[in-house]
Amino acid sequence: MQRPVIDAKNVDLTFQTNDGPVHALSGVNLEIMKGDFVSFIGPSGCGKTTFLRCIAGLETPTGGALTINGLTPEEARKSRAYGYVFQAAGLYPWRTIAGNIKLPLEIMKFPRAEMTDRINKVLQLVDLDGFGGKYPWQLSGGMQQRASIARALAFDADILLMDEPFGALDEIVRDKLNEELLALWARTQKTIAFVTHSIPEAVYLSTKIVVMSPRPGRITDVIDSPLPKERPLEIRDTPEFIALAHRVREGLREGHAA
Amino acid sequence: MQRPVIDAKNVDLTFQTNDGPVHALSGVNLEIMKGDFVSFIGPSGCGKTTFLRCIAGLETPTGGALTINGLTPEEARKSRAYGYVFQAAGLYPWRTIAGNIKLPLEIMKFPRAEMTDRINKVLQLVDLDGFGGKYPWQLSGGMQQRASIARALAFDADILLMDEPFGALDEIVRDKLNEELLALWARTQKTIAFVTHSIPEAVYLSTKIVVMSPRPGRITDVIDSPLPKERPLEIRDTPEFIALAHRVREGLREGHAA
Amino acid sequence: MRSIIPVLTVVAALVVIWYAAAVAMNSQWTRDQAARAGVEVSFGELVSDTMSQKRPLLPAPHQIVSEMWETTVQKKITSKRSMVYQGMITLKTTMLGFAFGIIGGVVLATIIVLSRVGRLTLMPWAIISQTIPIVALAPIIVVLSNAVGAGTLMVPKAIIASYLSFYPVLVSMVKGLSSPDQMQLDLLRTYGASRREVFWKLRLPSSMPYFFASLKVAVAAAFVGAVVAELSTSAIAGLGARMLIGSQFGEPMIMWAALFSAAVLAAILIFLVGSVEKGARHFMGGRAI
Amino acid sequence: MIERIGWPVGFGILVLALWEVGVRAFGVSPAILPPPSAIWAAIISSGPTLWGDWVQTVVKGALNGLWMGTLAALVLAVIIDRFDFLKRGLLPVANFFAALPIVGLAPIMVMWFGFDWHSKAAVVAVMVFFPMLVNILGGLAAVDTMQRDLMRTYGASHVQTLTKLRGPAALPFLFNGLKIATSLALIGAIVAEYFGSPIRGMGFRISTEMGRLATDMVWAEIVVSAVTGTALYGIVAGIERKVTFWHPSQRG
Amino acid sequence: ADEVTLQLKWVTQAQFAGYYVALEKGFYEAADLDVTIKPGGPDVAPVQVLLGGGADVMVDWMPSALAARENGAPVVNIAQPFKGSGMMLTCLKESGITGPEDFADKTLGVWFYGNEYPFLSWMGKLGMATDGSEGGVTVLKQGFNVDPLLQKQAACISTMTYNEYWQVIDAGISADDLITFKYEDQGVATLEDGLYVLESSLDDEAMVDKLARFVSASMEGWKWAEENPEDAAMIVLEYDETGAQTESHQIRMMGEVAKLTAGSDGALDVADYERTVESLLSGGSDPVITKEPEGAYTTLITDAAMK
Ligand SMILES: Nc1ncnc2c1ncn2[C@@H]1O[C@H](COP(=O)(O)OP(=O)(O)OP(=O)(O)O)[C@@H](O)[C@H]1O
Ligand SMILES: Nc1ncnc2c1ncn2[C@@H]1O[C@H](COP(=O)(O)OP(=O)(O)OP(=O)(O)O)[C@@H](O)[C@H]1O
Ligand SMILES: Cc1ncc(C[n+]2csc(CCO)c2C)c(N)n1
Ligand SMILES: [Mg+2]
Ligand SMILES: [Mg+2]
Repeated sequence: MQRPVIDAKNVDLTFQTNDGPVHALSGVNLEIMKGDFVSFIGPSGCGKTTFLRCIAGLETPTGGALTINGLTPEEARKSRAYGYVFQAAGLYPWRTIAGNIKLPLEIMKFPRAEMTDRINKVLQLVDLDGFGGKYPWQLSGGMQQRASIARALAFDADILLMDEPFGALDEIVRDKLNEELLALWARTQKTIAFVTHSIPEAVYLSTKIVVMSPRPGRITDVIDSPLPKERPLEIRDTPEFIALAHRVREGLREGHAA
Repeated sequence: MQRPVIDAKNVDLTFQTNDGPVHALSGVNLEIMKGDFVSFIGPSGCGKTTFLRCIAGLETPTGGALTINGLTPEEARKSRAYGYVFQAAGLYPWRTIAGNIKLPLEIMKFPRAEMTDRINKVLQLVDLDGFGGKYPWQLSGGMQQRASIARALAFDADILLMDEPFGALDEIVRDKLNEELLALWARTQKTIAFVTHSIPEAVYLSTKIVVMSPRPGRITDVIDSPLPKERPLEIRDTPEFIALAHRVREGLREGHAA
Repeated sequence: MRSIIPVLTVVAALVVIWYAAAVAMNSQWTRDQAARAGVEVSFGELVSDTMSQKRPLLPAPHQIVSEMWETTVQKKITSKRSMVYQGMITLKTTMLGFAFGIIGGVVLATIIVLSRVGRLTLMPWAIISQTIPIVALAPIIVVLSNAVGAGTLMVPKAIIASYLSFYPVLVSMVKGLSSPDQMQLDLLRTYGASRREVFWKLRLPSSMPYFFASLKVAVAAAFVGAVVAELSTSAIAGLGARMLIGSQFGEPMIMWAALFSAAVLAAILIFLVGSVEKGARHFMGGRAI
Repeated sequence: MIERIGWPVGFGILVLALWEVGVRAFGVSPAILPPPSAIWAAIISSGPTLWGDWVQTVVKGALNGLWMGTLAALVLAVIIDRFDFLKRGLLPVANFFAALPIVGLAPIMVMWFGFDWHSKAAVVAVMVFFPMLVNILGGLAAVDTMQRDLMRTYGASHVQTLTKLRGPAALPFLFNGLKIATSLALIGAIVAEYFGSPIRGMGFRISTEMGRLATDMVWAEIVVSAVTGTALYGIVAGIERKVTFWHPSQRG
Repeated sequence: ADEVTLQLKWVTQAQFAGYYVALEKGFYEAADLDVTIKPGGPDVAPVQVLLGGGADVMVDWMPSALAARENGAPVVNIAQPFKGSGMMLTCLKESGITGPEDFADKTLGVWFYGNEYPFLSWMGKLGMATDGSEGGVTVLKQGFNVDPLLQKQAACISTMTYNEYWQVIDAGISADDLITFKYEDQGVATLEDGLYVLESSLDDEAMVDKLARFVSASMEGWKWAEENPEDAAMIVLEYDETGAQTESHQIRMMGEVAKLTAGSDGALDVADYERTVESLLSGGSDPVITKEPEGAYTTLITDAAMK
């Protein structure tokens, strides 16, 4: 059998704050395989962001074991395993779009010629060719978000971590980006961990949906999606989709009541 | 036949900007009857906010006629016809919840005794009794949003204008507030104009859904909802609901493509 | 608390550097003196002499400390020789200038925010006002206050102090009074609120965090203004005057001690104003903003 | 644009007119307050003197001090920022020194560095050092966690984070500090001349001309100082607009 | 009692002992005067204070008073308690200076603010340029202390016999290591601390009477101070608001000042006045005053004061 790319065993994370300890994660067990598209959904404060940060080695669990391809998260980070996309696009306003995408390439010391290649490739990938010379504030929110995805894709990380990347966008733009993200994932076969607040989004995108619940932050349900890999937008009006969404909603509501 | 509360006839609004004129609204015709719950939906920049601001007399149309109960929007505003709820709760952090609700009452010079009465009444209405003495940041996002609705209700305006009031909340909290808003509307029989980005929200809440499209901002579809007035949350899994949502989505997609 | 050890380390390092510098900088004089007297000095004598000169280029820290000790703890605070007494005089000037500065800054900011013409006219001049060297204006302010009969030196000194302290208040208050966003302003418009109500109920309360944040800068500026005023206009009393007299009468220790007392006083002032700011924040709804 | 120039200039002219008329109407002695016309006459007739003073005070004293103080603050800020221990230890100490009324150092600096422009530059350097340090450190800390975490996910080194993220992000703060520093520099250079100077310089002129009651000349120097200060401010603001064009405050 | 405000030229020190003594010992009170003494400072031009109405009488040096007069400030000398001049140039012997001719190419510290005029006229007489050119002297505007000499930034600095000279000595440089040039000896002495009022004060008879009483009481103070230098110094110390002055220094200053006031009964010696004017008029290329002043002094007050 295949080894999981991300392997969390009984992960705990407790923050020490002035008001006492906050149990952001408690007993989290999860295996994510290569090529999985995993969505995390749950009420605010249930630890979705925290778990993603643990995977990326930005936060260190206080208990349990977390390995990425058998490495520690820090080691994986140093070996450029991650592309991280944050909720806000977080582009640097003093760099053009191309300059923003170039940033990780500079840091990772790619050869100059390759940089231009890669930038053009990912700009095309996210449908932004021609916008490389613009500054972030000259683009709409949706375009900025695509640029930030391009930035995360530019250096070909194996694992894409996305923390509510489309939270700030309107539904139509979101639908479009969802479609494109699926296509991209199909093409590149990356492993994606994706945080969202939207049930349809989670159901539409994922091969695996992780429902979380707060106080303490934990996983309450892991749903493997029966939907086919090929997903036109219309799939959202099918009974399978609606049933799946219903199950997620119920799981969420329980978490909220708790 | 009944006279419309809000009556827009061929309303135009053009902003003069440095980059030339922006046609935020163009030839908008709409009649809203007393007790209607009207949702506005459409891609970013299609003029939803602008139209709401015109109704409230915060913006003056550059063409066409807009009357509120036969008055101009300015006159209607002076006669306290509007309760306006913004996307962010926008509570004043230096006032308690009760103090925030008192604000419009102070400005409208209600008698002191009546103020306390009204504050208690609306706090109860939005299920926040006991929280009057708290400061905004001591409340969760959902509670803050309810407080801001209470503030808009306190002086008993006939027309409630709500501009993406739940945009910043997570889905579960949003569901809950949607339910409560419907109940409130049923109880008070106010006329409500409601801007949203969420198709399910628009379909779930409204008696009338207005689909808009940008460049120039205009109305592309007005859908009268066949759903009954009584709407449990589960209604969202019914075929009528899904069909309606589908129609709205199609309308939206056209607007986006344009 | 976390920073106690690093601070102590840094202070200790500074003291060591200071001593070394004192030896290096003061030794020239010692050697010159020896040459004038035609004697040789050993290294030990050199070092001990550089630590105890009457007019050192750079006094050793313990010399300053002992001078400060003598003039604060060992003198009655009612004595003119007490640094505490002189400090109180400077403090009074500072507080008066601070008060003038706050009033001036707030009033000007209000005009600037409420009127477009006010903003266009006054703001550039407020910036220009800060490029005028206050020392050049000091005698004019003294003479003019004399001429209008506000003869006590306290008033012109306070005016000089306020000239420096009004500016940070002005800048922050302009920011603060214009900090309400369109949405907050529109909310009040939907209530049909008047401009006056918008000012009292929205602009003024929104500006408070900015106001309190500016106070620390303003009080420091007022203090500098007070010292400069004392240094240049009167030489009668206060820490600034003491620095001048120390310098003029070849008593650099007095000057150094006055300088350090001034720093201590400034630190206290900033701490106090910081506490006021904290208290005010609490009163305004605590954690907000 | 016309309004943005017209109103302040109009206001200035109004004040000057009132001043001229007031001084004449009340018969104020020119030894106390000269009329603007006399100040203008002094500016016209003393061009070479004013120029010499300007070079001495602004070019040699203020500008030299300004770049030295700024550079020192920049270097120290980057060092302090690297070592958390230093940051925690040095910052409170720096704040204490920042509270010192630096002008009090002027006589000491004259004693150390001589009466020519070196001592003036030293006073200026010390005066601008602390506001610059505080601003730069504030700027370096101003990046949000998300941006910093982004760099961490790239496995970026400290230097890379500094040059690619925190440096650019600190620029608006740096310029803010520079705006304060330019006016401090002028004032510092002028004040320091009161404590010993060669026989030229704006501070020298102001104090000696005041002594011989040539107040028109004093005001001429004040005008030069204000114009210089405003121009420096304008230059800094202009460079800021060019360099931090991306900052929301510059996009208007 | 009639009110009189006196503006000093500099900070409270024994240089002004006579006035403080008259105040402390009740000489003013006895003359039915209520006197306020305002100390000066680096930024205070006494003439300006007078013009602004902040004082009735000022202590000033004649060169700056005459210069102010030529600049349109109508000040008049009404009394001259200082007969002699205490100004001198103090040089380090090690700089190689033995006489005025050695000043060439040296740096000399000079007080400005009205005190530079006698120096400039001296250099004019010596034919030395003061603009720093070859063969001339480099002038340094001396601050408030004697550091330039101690730090060897200047070969010579301006000192007063009663003040700065002793600071140099106190700093540890022995008199043998110094060489001094008194302005008196160089024939460029000008009249120092005199009492001046605005012309308009003299038009008012009551004012004239008041001033006469003031001058007479002040001179009484000066004579007392000359006889009791130690007590006078203690009185000065009493009035020093900064509390930074030292006893020994003030006593010594009083002793030196007494030598300068000794020859004066308050009345201006017209010969001294003319010598001062001549010296100022002859100030080389840039004379301090350009024409013979008129009405710059009056003996009206001292005549009345001495009955
Ligand atoms: N650095 C920190 N220090 C202390 N507590 C923290 C910290 N980061 C997060 N927390 C707490 O940990 C819990 C989980 O936070 P997390 O941000 O992971 O939630 P989330 O599921 O991402 O919520 P949201 O949907 O609002 O983004 C919360 O209670 C939060 O307050
Ligand atoms: N004050 C203004 N000046 C110039 N243009 C404006 C102004 N306000 C709005 N616009 C423009 O008018 C158009 C409609 O804006 P509006 O805010 O009404 O859109 P919206 O439908 O509310 O969008 P969103 O969903 O993003 O809130 C946009 O193109 C916007 O840029
Ligand atoms: C700028 C300036 N520098 C020095 C003096 C010095 N001064 C004036 S009177 C006097 C007498 C003896 O101390 C002295 C030293 C001054 N007045 N103004
Ligand atoms: Mg999160
Ligand atoms: Mg909108």
